Amino acid sequence: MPVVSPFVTAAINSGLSKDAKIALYRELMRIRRFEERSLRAYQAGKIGGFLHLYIGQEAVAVGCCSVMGKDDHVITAYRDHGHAMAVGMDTKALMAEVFGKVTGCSKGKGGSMHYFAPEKNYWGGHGIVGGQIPLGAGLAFGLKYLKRKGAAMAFMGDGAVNQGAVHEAFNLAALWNLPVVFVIENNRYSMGTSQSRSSAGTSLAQRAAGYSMAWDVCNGHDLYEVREKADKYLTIAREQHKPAVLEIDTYRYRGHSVADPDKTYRSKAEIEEYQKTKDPINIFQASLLAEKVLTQEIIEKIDQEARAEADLAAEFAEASPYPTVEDITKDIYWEEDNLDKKVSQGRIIFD
Amino acid sequence: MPVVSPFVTAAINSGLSKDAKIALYRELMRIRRFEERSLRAYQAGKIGGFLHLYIGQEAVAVGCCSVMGKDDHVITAYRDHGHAMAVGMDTKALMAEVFGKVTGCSKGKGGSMHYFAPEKNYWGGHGIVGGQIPLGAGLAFGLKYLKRKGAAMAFMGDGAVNQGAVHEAFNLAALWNLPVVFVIENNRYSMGTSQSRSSAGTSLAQRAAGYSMAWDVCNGHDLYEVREKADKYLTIAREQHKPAVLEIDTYRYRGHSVADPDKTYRSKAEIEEYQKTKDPINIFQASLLAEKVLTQEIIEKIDQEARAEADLAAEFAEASPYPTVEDITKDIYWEEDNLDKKVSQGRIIFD
Amino acid sequence: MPVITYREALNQAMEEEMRRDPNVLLMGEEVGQFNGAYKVSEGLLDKFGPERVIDTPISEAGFIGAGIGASMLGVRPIMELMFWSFYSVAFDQILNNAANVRYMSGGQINCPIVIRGPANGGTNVGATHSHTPENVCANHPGVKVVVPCTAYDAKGLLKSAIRDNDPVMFMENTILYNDRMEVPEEEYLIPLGKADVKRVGKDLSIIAHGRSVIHSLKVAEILQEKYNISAEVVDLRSIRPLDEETILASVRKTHRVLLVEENKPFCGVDAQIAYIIQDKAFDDLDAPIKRVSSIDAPQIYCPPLEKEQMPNPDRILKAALALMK
Amino acid sequence: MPVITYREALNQAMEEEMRRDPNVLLMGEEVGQFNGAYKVSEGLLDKFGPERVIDTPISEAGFIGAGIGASMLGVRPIMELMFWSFYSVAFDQILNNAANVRYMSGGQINCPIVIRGPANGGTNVGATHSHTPENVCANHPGVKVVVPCTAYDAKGLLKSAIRDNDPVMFMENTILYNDRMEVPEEEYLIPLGKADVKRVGKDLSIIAHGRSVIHSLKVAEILQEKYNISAEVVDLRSIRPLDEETILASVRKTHRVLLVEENKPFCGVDAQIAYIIQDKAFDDLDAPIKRVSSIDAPQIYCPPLEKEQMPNPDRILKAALALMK
Ligand SMILES: Cc1ncc(C[n+]2csc(CCOP(=O)(O)OP(=O)(O)O)c2C)c(N)n1
Ligand SMILES: Cc1ncc(C[n+]2csc(CCOP(=O)(O)OP(=O)(O)O)c2C)c(N)n1
Ligand SMILES: [Mg+2]
Ligand SMILES: [Mg+2]
Repeated sequence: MPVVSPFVTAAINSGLSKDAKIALYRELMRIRRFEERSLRAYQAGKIGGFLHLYIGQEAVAVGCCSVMGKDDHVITAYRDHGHAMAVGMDTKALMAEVFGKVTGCSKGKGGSMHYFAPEKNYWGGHGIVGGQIPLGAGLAFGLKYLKRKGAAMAFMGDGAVNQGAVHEAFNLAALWNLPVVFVIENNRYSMGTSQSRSSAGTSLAQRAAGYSMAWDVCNGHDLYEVREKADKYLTIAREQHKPAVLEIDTYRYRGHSVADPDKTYRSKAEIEEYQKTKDPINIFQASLLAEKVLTQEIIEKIDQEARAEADLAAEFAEASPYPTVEDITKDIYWEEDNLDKKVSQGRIIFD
Repeated sequence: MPVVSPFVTAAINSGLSKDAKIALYRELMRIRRFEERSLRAYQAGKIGGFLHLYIGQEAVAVGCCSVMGKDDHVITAYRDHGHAMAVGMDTKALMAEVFGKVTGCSKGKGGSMHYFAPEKNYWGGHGIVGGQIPLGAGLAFGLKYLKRKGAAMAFMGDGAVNQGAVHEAFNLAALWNLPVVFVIENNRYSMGTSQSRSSAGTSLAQRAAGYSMAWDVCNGHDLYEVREKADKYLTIAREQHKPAVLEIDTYRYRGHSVADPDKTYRSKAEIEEYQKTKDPINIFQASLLAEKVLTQEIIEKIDQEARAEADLAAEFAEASPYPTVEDITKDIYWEEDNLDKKVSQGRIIFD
Repeated sequence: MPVITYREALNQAMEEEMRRDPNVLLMGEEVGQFNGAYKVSEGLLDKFGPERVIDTPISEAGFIGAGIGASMLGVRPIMELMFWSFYSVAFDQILNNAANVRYMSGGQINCPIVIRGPANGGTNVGATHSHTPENVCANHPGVKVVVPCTAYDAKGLLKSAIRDNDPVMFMENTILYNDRMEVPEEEYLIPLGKADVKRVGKDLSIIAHGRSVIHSLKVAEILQEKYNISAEVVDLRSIRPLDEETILASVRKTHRVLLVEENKPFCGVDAQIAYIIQDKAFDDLDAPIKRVSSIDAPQIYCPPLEKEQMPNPDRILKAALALMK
Repeated sequence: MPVITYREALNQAMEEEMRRDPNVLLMGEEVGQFNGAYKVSEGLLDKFGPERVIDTPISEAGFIGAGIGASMLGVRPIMELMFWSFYSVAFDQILNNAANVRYMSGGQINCPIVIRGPANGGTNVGATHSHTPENVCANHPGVKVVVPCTAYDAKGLLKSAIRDNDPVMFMENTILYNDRMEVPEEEYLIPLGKADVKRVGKDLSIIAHGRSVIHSLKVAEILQEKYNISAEVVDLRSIRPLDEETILASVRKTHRVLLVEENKPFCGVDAQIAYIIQDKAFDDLDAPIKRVSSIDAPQIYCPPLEKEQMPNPDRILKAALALMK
């Protein structure tokens, strides 16, 4: 592959200013450093449950979310930190969430898998594989019903395509012409299962053909290409109310979650090969250096800032209080949280 | 279409003796008369719940089941009378079942939707749309695991392909090379919903392509063609352990179930057109007449016998007793029905 | 006052709410062109058009999930399950996504969806089509569960459910669809969580929900006429929220309790009611709380036996008399 | 006697049964090459090969349905759910097909399948991954439900479950996987439906299942040492079938009952147990039956609060002391 991606000249990329390109680079770095920092916090016992790191996949979320308009919406699975940052959520609230603190983006109730920011059109963070995909179709349906502009992107992993709910949502989206782009982040494994051991067929995206839905495959290590493809299908979704399935090839360097010993299903050499030749940050950095957009100085500065931001987020999280025992039974029902507007009667929380 | 189907010369058909052809014709007639008789019983208040008649679709079950070997297995949905007869179940037990009698094939516990005859490799009769399809894949899996010969046929309607469980079973069958033929009986409607209002894509069967699974479409009004196609894919399944999806075009003359007023979604003219030009019994009869296999006399005799058999079944059903209140809690657990072999303790039925 | 059926009451509730609020829509299998498998949505397609009365493929997980997703944006979907039994294929969407999304987001999202349809046995449709999942749903904090048994209640409760900002599981009964009664023409709402004492009595509390209330009322008549026993019949109407006060007030008056429901007994709603009563009115009980539920087997097809399997006046009467001994 | 973990006990049970009967297989996500998400199946792929230890796609409805279909033919599949929570996407296959097929066929078919995996909270995995569906499953006649809390019980019960000709829902606990105890080398079986009095006492019956038993045993120690209260701890082990006799014998001895379970309270298993006790031992009760369950909210992520949400020694002790006042 040439140092500078052929997609640099695509319309969506050719208009990017130097600053805009640097900003994209900064997003990639911020995510990587945030993930590394949260891994250290996990190792220090600050985080419970699962932690599914996004390291290696950054160009997917950054690429896709960078072409979102203000009316576009996102929903994803449990590997959701990258998307949350890419839509602009505050890292302090993100780190506080995995620490289980009340200052977290879900008040410490959701954890790593359940980041939400509806005011940023970010609808989570969902733990049941494939379960978010009908919701994503529903966001698109809602936009159309409410005659609002915009489209939805619904992200899932390569393993998720084998869930029935995904197939039902594909059919609905195609049948009803919903403005939704289903994005398959194909990092080659669902936990320890490679695509060939989980999924029949020649590619995952081409299952869309069964519903006469557009589909495409994309190199997810190249931020420019991700932007071009995501923009193409988002634009079609927005303007023509036509859904699509976009499969983006990517890779995760870390285990499925931090608890995954990561020894049974792939070789170290495979991981190293990806890191050496396909790292999305390295590739974009090399391109921006060749394009004379980045300098070593800027690279260094961005890295420092990204690390500092992640550290600051961890300090904020650390210093924040936990929710209280009373908080356990809040945020269940809208009505109980809005007692001034409550009309129901009777008891709703039991013991 | 010529009077004699071009498929008459297919290997599976060319070897048919006169008697064998007459026997096939008899099967078609027996199903039609049984269904008509059960409709009358329903109208007379003898039958509760649903009654999904198979009238118009007879060539599908008869064609497919006539090419089964003794090691092949069948499972289907709630519109299951035709298949039950085609695998050789006794019409007395079938009619008794819809009457809710203890002499029914499921002891009056299953009703019209739940005919079973495991000794005939007939695994039901299932009420949840699409829910039987993973079971069908499992029958095929079981055959392979047990190193038994044979293959499974799993029938569903055109509406069922939009259930997630169907898609999951398709992927498993293709991924694991299971000996199963998924048969879509496309009678153009799922209740009142036409295929174009329920299913995106150019055909239902071609969704199989997404799993690199073989697929085909077949004229279900032509018994010879059904036999040829079913045999082809069953043979491949048996011999090569390769699954397929076979979509068979057919039509139901009656409402979805007897309770369906059948007024909102299709015209009388459409039904009449099918009856006039595509009735599977008429078509096969005409062919056999042209082939000089049938005579008016034989036709008349078969019809009389089929009517008599259906009447006899109804008389048998009428005369049979209901199960008792004590029977309600039998047949739930194997262990409770085999007390001599029971090892569990404690209470298992509550009040 | 006009006399209308339970079916018409539901239909009116939907029509009125759809007129009131353009964000309300109806979605489900056969709700539009077919006018509803049980005709509950009859005429709504004509009145509101295919954008608001939406026929779906047989994809309960897909379309209910889509309804939940749309509700997060502010749409207020009424989702018809042709049978509540089919929640089995949409369980995850309903009881993970709808029930939990508010909580997992720290209260940022709400999900104003109504999932409605019939949940009952008694029509000989067998084991897979006869579920009464009010217990299973109400086990999940995050949802509300309503089970009306009269046209009046059905209308007032459905209207409240549609206006509710939380997910409401609304369980109807095909056998009641044709039941007729007077229902006012003027608009009214019945709040969720308010039980209804459908018959006042002093010797025995029969606490029930759904069609079991109708049976219980018949039995109460017989008890009065034949045995001079005055039974109070409490209709829960809403399972979650639950009107504990009305339940306990009745128990404190009568000191004897018979719980009646159509569910299978193990962990049915009435197990929970029994726990609550013995917990909060222990000293008021003169005898153990008794239950009549469906006989504990998958739903049988056989028409005369299905009647026996379910709570029916005979079985309820017998239990009541045994309890009064 | 060798000391082994709960995890090893399960592993041994599967290995022994797979050796005994070639029709037994193990199927699930990551059970083979990955050695199990929780390593319960460690080594089995090596021992039995990929034909009998089968990795599946993430298609719970599909592969559990396939297991049920195969079981109808005489295969005896052990199906691993990575979390029992994922039954939400296979609900129909489990609780319609497996639970009902024997009944609907008039007893012609049986379904010797075991569905097993962890069903617990306490590991901060949030609302969608922390279900304890023993109540929901046991509501459905046709299935059996087992919840072991020690290595000894886990092994003996799993072996029985695998030999059982009915569908058995077998619910484990990730937090117990590392718990160690002595387990005999010789083969043994524990019948389903037999509770175990894990501590004999006379003043109070604590009836529990799953990890709540472990907490209850700790509390019983404290009650004895600090408060001179002698608590009996009954471990149900099996929810359906249920050992009513052992429950009732304990109640008749102590006259006071505390029920502990990890489920959400509304229609939890303990609601049913409470009903049964007050029904059959009404006059033996000196006080209302009390319960400790999880605090009634979707499972919270926040690690310290999740501890509080669930039954824990503090909450159980408090409830026990209140009950003894
Ligand atoms: C229905 C369901 N089954 C299983 C799981 C457990 N699980 C969580 S993530 C995962 C793998 C998913 O892989 P993929 O879709 O490729 O996404 P990735 O983790 O690679 O981003 C599995 C099996 C789950 N959360 N939900
Ligand atoms: C999961 C589920 N949803 C809905 C139904 C109700 N239902 C029964 S049959 C049917 C139509 C099925 O149509 P199709 O698959 O084309 O089969 P056909 O009736 O035409 O033979 C519907 C919606 C059901 N039984 N199960
Ligand atoms: Mg993956
Ligand atoms: Mg059809």
